Amino acid sequence: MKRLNFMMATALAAGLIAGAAAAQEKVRIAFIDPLSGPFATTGTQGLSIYRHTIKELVNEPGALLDGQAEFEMVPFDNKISAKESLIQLQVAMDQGIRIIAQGASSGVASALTEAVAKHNRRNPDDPVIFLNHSAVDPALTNDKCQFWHFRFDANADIKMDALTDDIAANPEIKKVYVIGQDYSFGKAVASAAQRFLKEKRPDIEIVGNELHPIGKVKDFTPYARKIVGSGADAVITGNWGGDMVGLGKAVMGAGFDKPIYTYYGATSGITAAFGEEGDGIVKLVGAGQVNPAPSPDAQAFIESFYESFPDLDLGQPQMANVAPMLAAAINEVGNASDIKAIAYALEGMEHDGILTGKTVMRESDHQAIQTVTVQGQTPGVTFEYDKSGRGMNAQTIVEMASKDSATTCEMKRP
Amino acid sequence: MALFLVNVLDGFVTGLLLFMLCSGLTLIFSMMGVLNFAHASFYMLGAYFAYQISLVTGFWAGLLIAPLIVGVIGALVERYGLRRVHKYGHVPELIFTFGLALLIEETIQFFWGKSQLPFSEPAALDFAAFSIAGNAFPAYKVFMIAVAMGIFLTLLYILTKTRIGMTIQAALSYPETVQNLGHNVPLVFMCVFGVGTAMAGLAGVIAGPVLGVFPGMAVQLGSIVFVTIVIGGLGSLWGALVASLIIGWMQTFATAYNVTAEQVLTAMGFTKPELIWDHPLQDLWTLTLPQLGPILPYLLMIIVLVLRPQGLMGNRES
Amino acid sequence: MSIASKTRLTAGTARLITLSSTMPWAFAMLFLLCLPFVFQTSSALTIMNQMAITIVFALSYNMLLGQGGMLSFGHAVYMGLGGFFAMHVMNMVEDGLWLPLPLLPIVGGLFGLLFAFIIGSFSTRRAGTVFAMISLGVGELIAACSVILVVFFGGEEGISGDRTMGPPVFGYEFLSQQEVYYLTVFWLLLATLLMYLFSRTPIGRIANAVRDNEERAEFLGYSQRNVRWISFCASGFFAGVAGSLFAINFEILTEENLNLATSGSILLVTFIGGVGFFVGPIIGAIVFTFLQTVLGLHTELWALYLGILFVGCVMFFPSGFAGLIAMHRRPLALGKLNLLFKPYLKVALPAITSVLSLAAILEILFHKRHGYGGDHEMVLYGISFDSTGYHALVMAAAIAAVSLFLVFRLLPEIRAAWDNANHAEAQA
Amino acid sequence: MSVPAIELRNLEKSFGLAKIIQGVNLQIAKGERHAVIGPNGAGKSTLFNLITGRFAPTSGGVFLHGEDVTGMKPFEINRRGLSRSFQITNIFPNMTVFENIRCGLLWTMGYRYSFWHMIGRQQDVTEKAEEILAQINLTQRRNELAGTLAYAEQRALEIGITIAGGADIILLDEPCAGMSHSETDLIVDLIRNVTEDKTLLIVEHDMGVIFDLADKISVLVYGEVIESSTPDVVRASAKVKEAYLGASLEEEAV
Repeated sequence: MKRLNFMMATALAAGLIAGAAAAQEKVRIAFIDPLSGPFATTGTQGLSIYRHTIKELVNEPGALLDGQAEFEMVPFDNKISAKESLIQLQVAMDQGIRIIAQGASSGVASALTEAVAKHNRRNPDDPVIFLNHSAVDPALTNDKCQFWHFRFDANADIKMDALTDDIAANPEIKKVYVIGQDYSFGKAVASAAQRFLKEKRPDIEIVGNELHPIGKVKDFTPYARKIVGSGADAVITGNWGGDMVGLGKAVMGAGFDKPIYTYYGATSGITAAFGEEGDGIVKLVGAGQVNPAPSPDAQAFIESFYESFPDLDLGQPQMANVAPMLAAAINEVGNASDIKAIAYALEGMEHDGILTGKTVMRESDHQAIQTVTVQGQTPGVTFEYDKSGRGMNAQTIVEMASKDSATTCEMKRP
Repeated sequence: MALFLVNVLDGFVTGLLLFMLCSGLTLIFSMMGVLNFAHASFYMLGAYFAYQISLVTGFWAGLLIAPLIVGVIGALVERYGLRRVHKYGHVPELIFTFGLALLIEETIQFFWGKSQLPFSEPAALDFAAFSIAGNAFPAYKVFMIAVAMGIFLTLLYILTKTRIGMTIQAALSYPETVQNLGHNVPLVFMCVFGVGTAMAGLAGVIAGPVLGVFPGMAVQLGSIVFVTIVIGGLGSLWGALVASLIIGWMQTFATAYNVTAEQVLTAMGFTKPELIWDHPLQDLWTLTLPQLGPILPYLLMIIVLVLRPQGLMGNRES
Repeated sequence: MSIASKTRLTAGTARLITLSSTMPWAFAMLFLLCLPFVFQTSSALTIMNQMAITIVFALSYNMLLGQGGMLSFGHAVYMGLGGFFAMHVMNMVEDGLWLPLPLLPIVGGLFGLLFAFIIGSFSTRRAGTVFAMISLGVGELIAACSVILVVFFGGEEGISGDRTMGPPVFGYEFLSQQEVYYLTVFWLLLATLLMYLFSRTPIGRIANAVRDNEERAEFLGYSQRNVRWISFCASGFFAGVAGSLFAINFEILTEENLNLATSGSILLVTFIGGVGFFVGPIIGAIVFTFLQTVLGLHTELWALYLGILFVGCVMFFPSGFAGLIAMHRRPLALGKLNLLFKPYLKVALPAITSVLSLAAILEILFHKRHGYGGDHEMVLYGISFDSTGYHALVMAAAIAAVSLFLVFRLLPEIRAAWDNANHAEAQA
Repeated sequence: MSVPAIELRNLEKSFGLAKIIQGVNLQIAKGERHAVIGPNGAGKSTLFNLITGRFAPTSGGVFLHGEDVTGMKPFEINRRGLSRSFQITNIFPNMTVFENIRCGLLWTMGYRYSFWHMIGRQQDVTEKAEEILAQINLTQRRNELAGTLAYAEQRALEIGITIAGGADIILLDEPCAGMSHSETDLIVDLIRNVTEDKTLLIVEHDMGVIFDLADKISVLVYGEVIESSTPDVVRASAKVKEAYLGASLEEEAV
């Protein structure tokens, strides 16, 4: 309990310092993601990208309130648990933090967005804003959308739109096998794949559409057998983590040598695990790109990231937009404490993303519209993943992807 | 038909791999009465050690050395951990091994981090041994079968043809006689635990390249191993073999064939509701056999335990 | 059911409600009522609520392990199912069902009871390994179902609700964390009292008898299976209460409320606290929640420390923290507790130093290996240093060596003092 | 003659190929003190286990007061008024002496699976338990853990638990095993005391105890009753002498 006292004291002290409006105001952002447990790599990588972006694009150039203020990331370990996330949210709010960032797991994101909505409804004078940097379940900006949630990553539908562009352009693909984890995101990927393929290439036959239990499959060989047996020309999967590695290795091990389209088939040890076998086969759809760097500025930005964090990868380019866009919103409002005004400022904001090209935070559903790329695993790229001698190289680039896509969001504004 | 054959082979590999774990676990349980919850953790240790060794010396040295190290660690755990807890009874022993499993997982993360490690099969075996209707069967899996069969035959030989084997067999059937063997019982226990864990370690080494080396690999396999020996019958080596193969095939075939509840229900004369996504029974209609695959062993275990608590081939109740 | 014992208590002979038996309860109540005045932040309240829920859950678990001798690897099932049903009822309240929020735990408890009744009908036939394995199987089964049966369990996102939609109770709508805290504390006290009283009923005592010697109990007219089954149902009820409290506090339930990790951690909680004592799980829950949430804020290695603590506990003090405290009852009764103060104080400093420095070694090693790339600066115990060199490591190792040496030097003295304090005649 | 308290009809029990009990017929009248003697391995404990439901017989029947209880579970048989003690001390080691006795009382005093009574507040149970404690001379040890008692005290407690429930048929399996002479005398007095007006079936090796206590004696050899009569008859029986001595000699030869 002593620790709690201490926390209260620090929170109080922080409040006092903020009140005194020192020359170097710290605007703190709570980073609530897994920093221990099986998904710690994801969280650590995300935190590093934030820290790098803040240093390079906001604090050092003095881009926040004319250099009067600085961003600071405060990490909170949610152990990828909804319950822990809610506790950490409370802790963060007690420390006076009103800007929350999270991204790993749509399940946690959905718990957080609900909790934030509830808090803001119960405390309308003291709202909290939730910046979602990588949870891509479409529901978050459709049925579950709410004013205080902003998504900076392209959602699963947008990514599938770009992914199917790539497939549509390849006349050799006649049969596609869709496989994913049995939960909301996997289902979203599967239904989007069906929808877009039907629309773009009605001649393509979906020879398999399958969901497997999440995190429970020890050996993907039987699935791989089915995929090979179906005669598919391409595989689409939303799998991540161990399920991605297991599926990829099994499919390639069963002799499959055609494209495997993935959402999360790179970095965090996955590229290294696939190794040479995955070159030319594993594709990844994602926002922005690192190879080739889209601009000299981006090149320098990525280089300095790898200098600072040689053991990590810049795996989520869209995360580099969060801090600059937030800074722009705060600059527009003129202070960092009027959260409601900041949220309004973020709505519809246009931004020149360092790795994602022209980026717009769509007003209707708070979904960022940006460049989405389909990348292929390639040996000898400039910025490699997992120090494995290979990385992802952009092949199909779609600017302002799905900018006119429909949304079911009925945003209620305070 | 071709796919069926491939699945038979794949299921066989899975089953044999499971058996390598189960045989050690059964041996330990039969002799010492300890259900080693941490058994899969020793499997994980085997894979991690082999990876680390393979970085220096290549795969083959790892295959030999890693199980030895795991065995020694196992023996030490028995000597300085289990033996200490033994006097408090079986439940604390079980709890001790449960804690050990947690500790091993955390320790591995401490040293090797949380990501998947790039541990792959040796280049010498990295080719397709044969292929059935376009489905490649990797040479490495042939090797896995060979190793597992080798282990099984060795075990069979030792148990049926050697003196120490006879003693162990006697102990399997009549645990109370262990005390009267006239051997140094604590030493026998230590060796059995060491050998059992070394076998788990070996299973880890050969499974690592196929199933992946990551901190969750023990948890993923842990409970299924218990389920297997419980189904087979605690203390029965043959039961462990039979149950391992049953589970190997059951899981492979459950994933291989897309039988859906919709097919079954339609065949039974029900009609699928139009608006399935809002229907209260949507889950029932959308259920598929591959979805159920991973829970089938647990279902089987509960059924076996309710109908035949001593397991399929067990002859004593715990 | 347990309500019955409560009414009996109040209606029963008043003279047996003595001052000494009600004092601890009154004190606990007063203490819990005052806590929010000390810890006012909502995160502190959330953590205290979390502790309260874990206490109820751990006590219900100990009805099985400590009092009934049943080792369960799937107790989260009953808490989780109770919670899920409570959450669904909470959502029905939002749609117009009349049920004041404070009564919700009864709903969850009844569903926990129902499932314990069904599953217990076959799992309690045997104790020991068979029971443990069935509990594991059922646990895995239900956890797996939770991802498949999306309508009920909400898939990976779980289901959520809003506690404030029910009819206000005395004007309270449970908007603030503080109001929720008092609701939780009310149920904590009630559930704890009921579980305590349960251990004093004929069935509670016979559960102990069955745990000690199931065969003998059979020859006294008791069916061991029925005794276990009833304990199991009661335990399921209180687990369901804990689940409902969880639903009220966090307004969300997910697969993690049901899975094996949760079942495993409650075993850990109960064992660390001490299974042989009624207060054991309470101590365990407080220590565990504290370590998990607070230690978790400061180090990534919290789970490793917890694992070490657990294994150490099983090996060296299997009766848990409560057992360590209870060991001092005899010296206290002999009036020789004071003999222990000095040696304890003497060893405290080196012992704490050695624990901290050993932890420091682990932290530095971990930081060297896995620290954010390029981030060589490390802050430990308020000291900031560069973790790349070996200075810090050597220093921590040296401190650890010296303090450990001191601890081992002092051990004989402690042992002597202990023997002395435990023997009535030794002083003479 | 009235219905016998215990009746065994052609009782048989085999373990695998070994026939341990081969067709035992026995009638024990109400209020009788009946002893079973026989050489080691004659099947005395097995017979007890068959009567009390610990094992199910291979064939034949067990009747209590004329009611067929064959194949019933121990607790069901206990509820019909039969209680037993064990050769190897079988108590609740982690509970106090007082609680041990109380456990023996609860079922028959009607508390059964009750969770609506506070046990400490049930005067009738407490008084009865104290009474039995006094009877077995363990009042002094009342609050000690049963597991910490001396051997003889544990044996006394075992008997205390057995008789606590007020069963009218008591089976005692070698109550005096491993006791000194003075301790044995105390136990025999105790047994005589507590089984007043009850049916007693006892297995014992100490012949002094047997002839002191029993109204009738049955001799069990290799799973068969070769004689069942009054002590005097048994003492004089040549058949018993032969079988008993023969068996003893064989035993020694092994």
